Amino acid sequence: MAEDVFETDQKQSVEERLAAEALIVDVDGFEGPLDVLLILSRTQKVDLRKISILHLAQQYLAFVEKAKSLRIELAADYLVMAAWLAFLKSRLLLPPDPSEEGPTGEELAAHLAFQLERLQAMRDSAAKLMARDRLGRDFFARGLPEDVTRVRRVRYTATLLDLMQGYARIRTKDEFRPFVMDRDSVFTMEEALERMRGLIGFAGAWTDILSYLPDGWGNDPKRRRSATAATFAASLELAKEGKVEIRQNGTFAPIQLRRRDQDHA
Amino acid sequence: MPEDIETKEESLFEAPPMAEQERMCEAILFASAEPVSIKDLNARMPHGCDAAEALVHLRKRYEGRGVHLVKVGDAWAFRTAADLGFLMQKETVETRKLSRAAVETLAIIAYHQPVTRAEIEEIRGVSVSRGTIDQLIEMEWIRFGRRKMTPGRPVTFVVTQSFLDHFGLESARDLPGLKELRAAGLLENRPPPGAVPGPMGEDGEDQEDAEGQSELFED
Amino acid sequence: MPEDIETKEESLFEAPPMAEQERMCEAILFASAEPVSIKDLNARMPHGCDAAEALVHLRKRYEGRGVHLVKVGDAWAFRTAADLGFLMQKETVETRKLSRAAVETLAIIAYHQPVTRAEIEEIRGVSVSRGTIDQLIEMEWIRFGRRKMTPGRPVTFVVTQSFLDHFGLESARDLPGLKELRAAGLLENRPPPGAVPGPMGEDGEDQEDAEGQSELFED
Repeated sequence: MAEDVFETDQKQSVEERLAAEALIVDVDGFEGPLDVLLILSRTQKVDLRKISILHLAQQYLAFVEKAKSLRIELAADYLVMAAWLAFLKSRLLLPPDPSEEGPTGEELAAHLAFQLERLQAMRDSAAKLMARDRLGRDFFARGLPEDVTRVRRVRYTATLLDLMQGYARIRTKDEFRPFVMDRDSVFTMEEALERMRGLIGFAGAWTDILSYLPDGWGNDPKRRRSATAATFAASLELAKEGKVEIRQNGTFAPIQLRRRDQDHA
Repeated sequence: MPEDIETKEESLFEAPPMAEQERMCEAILFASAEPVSIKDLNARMPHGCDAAEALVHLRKRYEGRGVHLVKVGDAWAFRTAADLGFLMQKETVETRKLSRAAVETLAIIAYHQPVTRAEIEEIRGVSVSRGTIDQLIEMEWIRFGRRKMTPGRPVTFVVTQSFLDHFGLESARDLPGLKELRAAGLLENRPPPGAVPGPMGEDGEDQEDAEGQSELFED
Repeated sequence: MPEDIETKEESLFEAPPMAEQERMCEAILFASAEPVSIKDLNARMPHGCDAAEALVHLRKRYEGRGVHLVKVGDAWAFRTAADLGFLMQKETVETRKLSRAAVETLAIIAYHQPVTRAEIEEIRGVSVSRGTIDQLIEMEWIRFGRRKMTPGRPVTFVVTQSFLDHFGLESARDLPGLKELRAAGLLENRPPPGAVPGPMGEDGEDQEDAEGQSELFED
């Protein structure tokens, strides 16, 4: 049987080799040396557990020889296996040398038998698995599933205290300070200008104008906004006076300034 | 599998028992991507089957269950029982504080009802966005009152029973007046804009303020 | 809608009767094409429900029907009875034909999981092409498991819930012939005595394996 497989395979392989100009081709249809061994083992027509590994090794070596004589290039795996089986064969044939280290021929043969049995077991299991009733072929899922709709609801709440404070806020505005501007959070351009005139002498290198914000004005958004606007306006004023140069590399990029030396003016 | 073929071949001569036909209808209707007509059911079931009768039994079997067999046009399908529809949606409720603009508008309506939009704006000193009014109406805290008998006959707003229920008030008249607010300490500290003292906290304020501001630009 | 909320709120104090819980599981599972975990069922049902118990009743109710309640990993799903597959030509999905290498690789992963690529190669005696693994991952039949605690910390492969669903398995423990294979010692990772050629047996991940397997099959 192995011979048959081999005969048909080698024809294909030769054609393939010629066509592809490949030096090495896998023997078509075989899934590696272990697979070849498994197929060869079937000619022994015995339980895999009782297989003669010695006989199998001989069969495999014959297979490789024949491939060589037909000038079929075998993949390296096959040749490595052939070499190893030749070694195993010699181990099995010669009486064990007690001085020699390492596993005995029988141990090696037993492991190979185990590997073959395991591969065969996995193949049988794969077949059983694929033969099971299968989803989409033998049994079916719901054809008309209803999706779970996700509803996100926002519920707004307020307490009576919120309400009264809100009202108080409006009424207070009227009662006590109808036109008073709250200046706590306002930094004026005049203040910024005064601050910057003191600092500008040290600005030899390009510096982000944000570094000129007064201390304590950088965290609160309102104060930062006001201070930034004032500082920017003051910088423009200083530029107009020829005291500084301003640059910005792109939209929203940091705005930088440096002192303009009078001699360049 | 061989049994199936036998069943099929037998069925050329004799229809399967009704219980079996019921199972078949059940499976087909379950797996089908759309409602199936009796004609199609009969075409798919072995020769001699009577889908119409099988469906009568099947429908009965699903009575009171979590899914029902329903007729859709001239076809049939399984559908979730109407009373279990709530299981088909995942609801997430997010509680958010009402914006400052909405709180103030609501407060004005509560204290001054019935009040027109123009009056609200006059009291608040800023325009009131349509969104704010709509939101309060949707929450069922305010509703339209009678039109004012002034030129243009503007609509007025009043608070609702839900409003009173929510805030634990018998009537809007129970809302504390200015004097009481002051006595309660609510008017004593002049609240600078953006930093209301007390339980409202300071963290929420910035974004509330932004909202209040955006209201100005919204419409 | 207000009724639903009431129902839900009531349930904080008392779970609905078991018959009602059964209906709810039935509705949720009918509505989903994918298996739904007990955790998800409990999350969607009113507070205090016990989906696990409801499912026991529900499964019994559908015994012998055209549609069955099946367990898939730790999730549940309704599936049509396999003996009625012949009625479903219309619904049949053409599954891509898997190569022999892919089928074998899949079986090895299922029976030996969690398993490294090197171990798969050792068992097959040939290197595993990337395409094979990719295809199985794409089909959602395998996924990456935990890395092995051996040198190089290689990734492992395990089968997925979709795999169990597709092959009608409650769990990986129910793989056909698993017990016999284990009894015969064929699922052990036996260290090769000395050097064995080829892609087999290059790494010694053996001591780890017993542990890895038990993790999957015994809990």
